[in-house]
Amino acid sequence: MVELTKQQYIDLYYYMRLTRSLEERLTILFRQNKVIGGLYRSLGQEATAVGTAYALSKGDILSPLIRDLGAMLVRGALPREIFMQYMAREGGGSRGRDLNIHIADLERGFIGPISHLGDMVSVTAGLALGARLKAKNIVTMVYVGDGATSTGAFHEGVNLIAVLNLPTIIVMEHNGYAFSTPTEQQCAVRDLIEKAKAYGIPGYIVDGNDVVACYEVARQAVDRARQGGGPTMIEAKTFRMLGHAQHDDQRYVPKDLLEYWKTKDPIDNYKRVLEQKDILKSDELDQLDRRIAEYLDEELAIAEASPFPDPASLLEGVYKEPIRNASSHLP
Amino acid sequence: MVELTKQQYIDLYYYMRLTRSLEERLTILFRQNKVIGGLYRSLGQEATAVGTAYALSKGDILSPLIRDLGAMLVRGALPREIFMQYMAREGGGSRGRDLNIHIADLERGFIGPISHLGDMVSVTAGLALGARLKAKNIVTMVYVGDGATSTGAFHEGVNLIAVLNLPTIIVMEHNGYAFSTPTEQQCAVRDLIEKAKAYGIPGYIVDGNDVVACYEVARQAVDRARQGGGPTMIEAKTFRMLGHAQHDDQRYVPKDLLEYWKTKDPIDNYKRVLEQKDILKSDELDQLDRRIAEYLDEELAIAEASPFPDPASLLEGVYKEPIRNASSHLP
Amino acid sequence: MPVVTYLEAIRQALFEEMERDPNVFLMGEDIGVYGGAFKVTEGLYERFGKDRVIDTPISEAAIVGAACGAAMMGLRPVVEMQFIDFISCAFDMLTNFAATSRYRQNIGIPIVVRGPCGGGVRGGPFHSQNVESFFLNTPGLKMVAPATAYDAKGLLKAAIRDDDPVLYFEHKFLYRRIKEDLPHEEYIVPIGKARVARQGSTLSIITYGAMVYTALETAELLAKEGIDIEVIDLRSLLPYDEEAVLTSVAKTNKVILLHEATRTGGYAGELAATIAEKAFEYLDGPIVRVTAPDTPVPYSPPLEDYFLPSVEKLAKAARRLAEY
Amino acid sequence: MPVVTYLEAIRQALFEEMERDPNVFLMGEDIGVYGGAFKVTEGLYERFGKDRVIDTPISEAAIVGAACGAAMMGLRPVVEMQFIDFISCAFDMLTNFAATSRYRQNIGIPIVVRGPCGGGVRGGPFHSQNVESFFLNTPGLKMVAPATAYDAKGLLKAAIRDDDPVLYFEHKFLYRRIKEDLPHEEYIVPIGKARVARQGSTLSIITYGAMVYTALETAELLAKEGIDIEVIDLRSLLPYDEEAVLTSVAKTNKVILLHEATRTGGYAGELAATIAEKAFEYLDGPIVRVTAPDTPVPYSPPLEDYFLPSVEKLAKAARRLAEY
Ligand SMILES: Cc1ncc(C[n+]2csc(CCOP(=O)(O)OP(=O)(O)O)c2C)c(N)n1
Ligand SMILES: Cc1ncc(C[n+]2csc(CCOP(=O)(O)OP(=O)(O)O)c2C)c(N)n1
Ligand SMILES: [Mg+2]
Ligand SMILES: [Mg+2]
Repeated sequence: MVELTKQQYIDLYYYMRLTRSLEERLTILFRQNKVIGGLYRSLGQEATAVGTAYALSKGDILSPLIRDLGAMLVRGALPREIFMQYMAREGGGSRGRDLNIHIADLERGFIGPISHLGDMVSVTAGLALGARLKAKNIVTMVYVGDGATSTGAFHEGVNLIAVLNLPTIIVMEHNGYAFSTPTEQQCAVRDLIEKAKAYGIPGYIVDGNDVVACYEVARQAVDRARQGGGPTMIEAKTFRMLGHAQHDDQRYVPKDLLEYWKTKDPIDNYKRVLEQKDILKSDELDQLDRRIAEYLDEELAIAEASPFPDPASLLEGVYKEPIRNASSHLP
Repeated sequence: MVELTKQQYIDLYYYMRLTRSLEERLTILFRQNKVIGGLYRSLGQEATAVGTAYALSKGDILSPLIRDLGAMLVRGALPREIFMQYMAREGGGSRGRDLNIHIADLERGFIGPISHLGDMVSVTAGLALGARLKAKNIVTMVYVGDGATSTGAFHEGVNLIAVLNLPTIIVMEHNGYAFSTPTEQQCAVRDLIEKAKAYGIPGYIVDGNDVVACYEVARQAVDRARQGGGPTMIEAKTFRMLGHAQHDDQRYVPKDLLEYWKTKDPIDNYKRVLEQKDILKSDELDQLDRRIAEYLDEELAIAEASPFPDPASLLEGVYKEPIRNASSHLP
Repeated sequence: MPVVTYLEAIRQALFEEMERDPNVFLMGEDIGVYGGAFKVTEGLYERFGKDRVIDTPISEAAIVGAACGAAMMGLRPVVEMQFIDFISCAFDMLTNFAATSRYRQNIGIPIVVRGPCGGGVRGGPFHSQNVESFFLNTPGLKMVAPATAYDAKGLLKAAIRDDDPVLYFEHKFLYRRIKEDLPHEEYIVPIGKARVARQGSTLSIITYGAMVYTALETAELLAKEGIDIEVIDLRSLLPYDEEAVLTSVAKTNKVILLHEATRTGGYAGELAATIAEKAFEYLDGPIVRVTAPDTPVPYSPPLEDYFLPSVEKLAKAARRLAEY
Repeated sequence: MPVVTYLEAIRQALFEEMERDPNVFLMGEDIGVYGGAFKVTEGLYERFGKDRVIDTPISEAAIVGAACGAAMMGLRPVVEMQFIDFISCAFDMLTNFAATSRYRQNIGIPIVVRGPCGGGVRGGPFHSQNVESFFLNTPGLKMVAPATAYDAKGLLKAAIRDDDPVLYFEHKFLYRRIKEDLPHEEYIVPIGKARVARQGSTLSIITYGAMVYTALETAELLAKEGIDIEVIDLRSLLPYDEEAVLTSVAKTNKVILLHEATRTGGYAGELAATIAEKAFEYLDGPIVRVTAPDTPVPYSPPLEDYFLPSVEKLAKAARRLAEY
């Protein structure tokens, strides 16, 4: 069992709270038409993203899924970057070229996924393989949803990870649905972790709403990987408390399921843990929440002040050296 | 347990012997430069193809792998068709357009695979789905090698079969190698049947060199599928006794492995079974072999007499109705 | 005649074809209970049930593969890609299995693969693609790209009844922006026939999909300047109506090829080659391409607006060509 | 200067680049112990060991994906497709991940994906393809297709050193048929530069890969008839040497675009569009395409021989154009 320091306990709360508050701001911005395109919430799943990512060390790299904003924040992504991404500004990591949390910083340890589900599994494997060839001892982590486990890309990637015995952790976020499709229609196993058996990879189920449990199972996997013990698959059982994106009222989700999972809210429950363990008192928590709110105010102000990208930059960066005539049709 | 009639016992021998003898002829034709392109032998694996295919009934459909000539013969493919295919003649099922055993006849119950491994799994699933929608009670069977189980196409196909609970049998031919790659480098499980767990499909291992065992396990799967019990995965443990294709001397295969598997030759062993069970005596077996040899002589003569396709037919059959101008560049 | 959106026209075609032929059925992600990401299949699950409106796992290759298998058994599967961008995951299955089956083994594959294509909705690089060029070099496939509600309905019916695999590209920007009166009677728009969207004499713009509207708007604008533009809406991309293209070029002697997809390797190349070979005598000026530039589809509005071919850019090219 | 086959030239490039740069490594099916289906990588496993010559499972998408990841860490992966036909299984990974990474997230993906392409060896529909057009509409990718042993070596070195993803098409018909003296000294053939394979004045044939030899043979044949053909070997397909193409057209005023891939949607379209737009003034005759017809690549010798562009067909087209 891994022992957490008081600061670590607080960190876990901080990142979950930061994630949720940031997403709440994004929802407001969405209603104000300032968020451009879709908005994907991780409400109810914050513990999975935060707990698992928190197990990584400097140098390690992760590839998030749409609902892993929390993991990005743990790795050091700034709220302003996220705001700017969602508002399609120049200052977002992709300079307005890509959306969502599709941004990368190898220094801080995250890469930007593409939308095509499953593809990042082998890419993340390649990061680990590349590091190994460079004699760097890092661990990589990739997130996939229950839906993404149906893709061929997932299968090929996990199998390659297993065969090459790479230090890569595959976190399966089992949140009940893939868009409108319940897991029963996605695959014929109840526990996604059954899939680990097909690859000969050790697999663990964890309560995805318990941030400390998520941290612990991930930490053990990370430690083993770092020691050469190879990959681990983790199934985090959690639930998507809002629709697939903002426009989806998820009427297809039985009400009692939502009721049940509401009682398991990862932040509410973790607050109780912190109070019980005497780590933070109720008013200290409130204080922290207020600090986060102020921080987000500042970050949002910075983001809102940042410009949209200049169309003149459109052609930049397709290749290292521009290809001649690529622009010849522009006015 | 399924009970075999005497005729069925003999059939199984006949098809294995026919397969091997036909391939031996093809090898000679290959050396004579009459076989065009590659030649893939199933030496040592005849029991798997024959035994499993023999479990199907009229109306059922299978999709073979390169080494499942035996399955095709069981379904009624004629040696002349195979000869003509390998010699690129007009009379081969593909009219010289495709090679190998890539021919189809839905009446007799086989379809022509494409080379891209894994793809036929979902196609075979679709046959079963289509039949179900037409209220036809048929079973479909698809063959994949150990190597093909690494493909994304395999994974997506098997998962779909499981979710739709289709009457489809997936036969995994574990023959030790995929081209030069041993199974240990293909995946990190020793028994391919571990993969069945990932899909929630019942899985069975069978001695792929024991034709009766192959028949029995397949027959049970077929019966269950026909009764609405859904798919089954079967792992047939066998061994590829020759190289990947004619040009491959498989020097990468340890000699003692080959020695070991030679003692498990499916035809030699089955002969002993037939004699022990008093189904056929040694001289009757010899007589049958001679009949097969004569039959192949006749079939080969027919095949050799058949013409190469007429180049004028090149453009035919790309679409139901020819597209205008497709030919405009021809002389 | 009731006013019907482009999206509703697609749904009507699906509905009517499913009513007409019990062999028509649908497969795709979230098309059943949810009615599809864009609600194109809304109501069909309720009407036709779960056997004919099948919600699938996220497996584009397997969905297309299974559709091929079902088609071999005599069915007429219509597959939805949630966004056409995800068709790249089924690229192998389409180009290698679906496209070759008739040629190799004399079994036709009457499937339709449809999905929302195109930009203008801030979808970014993976929800805005135009994929026609990926498939243009694969004999055995057909492709259509309707611009009007009328054609959306008529071409989808033709695609479903076609005995070969058809990729059907519906432009998501048009879904709810285009409305039309549609006939009460049943009709079909044959695959392979273009439409003269506007008669003109100065030069021809050959295009398809959402760009038809850009071309028409430009034509109206330039009409005031005395430039009389003919607009050809191809409707079908593979096969395409060579005769209509050559006839228009023979009439106007000048041609602009317009598409939303990026320039290099875009659809215009095929048209240019055909025109430069078969209508060379008629050409009174260079064949001009107006397309998106060679970048992924960018997300941010100023970038995407600059990326997409606009009336302004097209008008500039047309003025220059008219003067040539 | 030692005589070296096209195949051996490829191996030399791999060997020398692996010697030069420890970041270069290989991944693919059966490339290690076995040395590759065509023995291109023979001996490299023994020399560089299993960490730098990695035998992989049969998973083209994952191989390319892993190569991308390794490239992000500073490595220079060279991936082999056992036959280039199997690249369709990695289509999504190449067009969506590899091609967009630099643009989206400012991380370049210096990978090379190489493999045997082309027909003439009775490989049938799935072992004979030419796949360049599949990728031509995807900004972010590069493509090369050497015709000579010299270029095979020099272009592979350039591809490995390039900071963007490069698809490298080696023509299997040339593997052991083409032999050349190669310089002892190290050299590079830059990506994007064409080669005038033969000077001429009557007309230009623009081509690449194995068809370069068909063009040269035709030129020799027709030289006796007074038809003086210029042959441009593109070498690089994306980007391609627009200047060389336009210069040749400006010189001869007539052009044939020749490729082994099928006609509709083939590479010639891109060239035709560029020429018809930028060299229109120079054209004294239609732009002629000579290509394979629109069918899958057939297996049987009489069919394949008729399918592939031949000296006979090319000569016929050239005579007609010369007379125009
Ligand atoms: C290959 C592919 N097909 C379809 C989609 C469209 N799509 C985006 S998210 C999604 C559902 C994903 O579900 P899951 O993997 O469970 O993740 P969750 O949204 O539940 O976190 C789908 C179908 C996609 N992005 N990629
Ligand atoms: C997608 C794909 N990649 C690569 C190949 C090339 N290839 C043909 S057969 C083969 C090995 C197949 O091994 P396995 O599946 O075990 O079947 P076996 O030959 O052992 O019967 C390979 C790699 C292919 N046909 N398809
Ligand atoms: Mg989910
Ligand atoms: Mg094998």
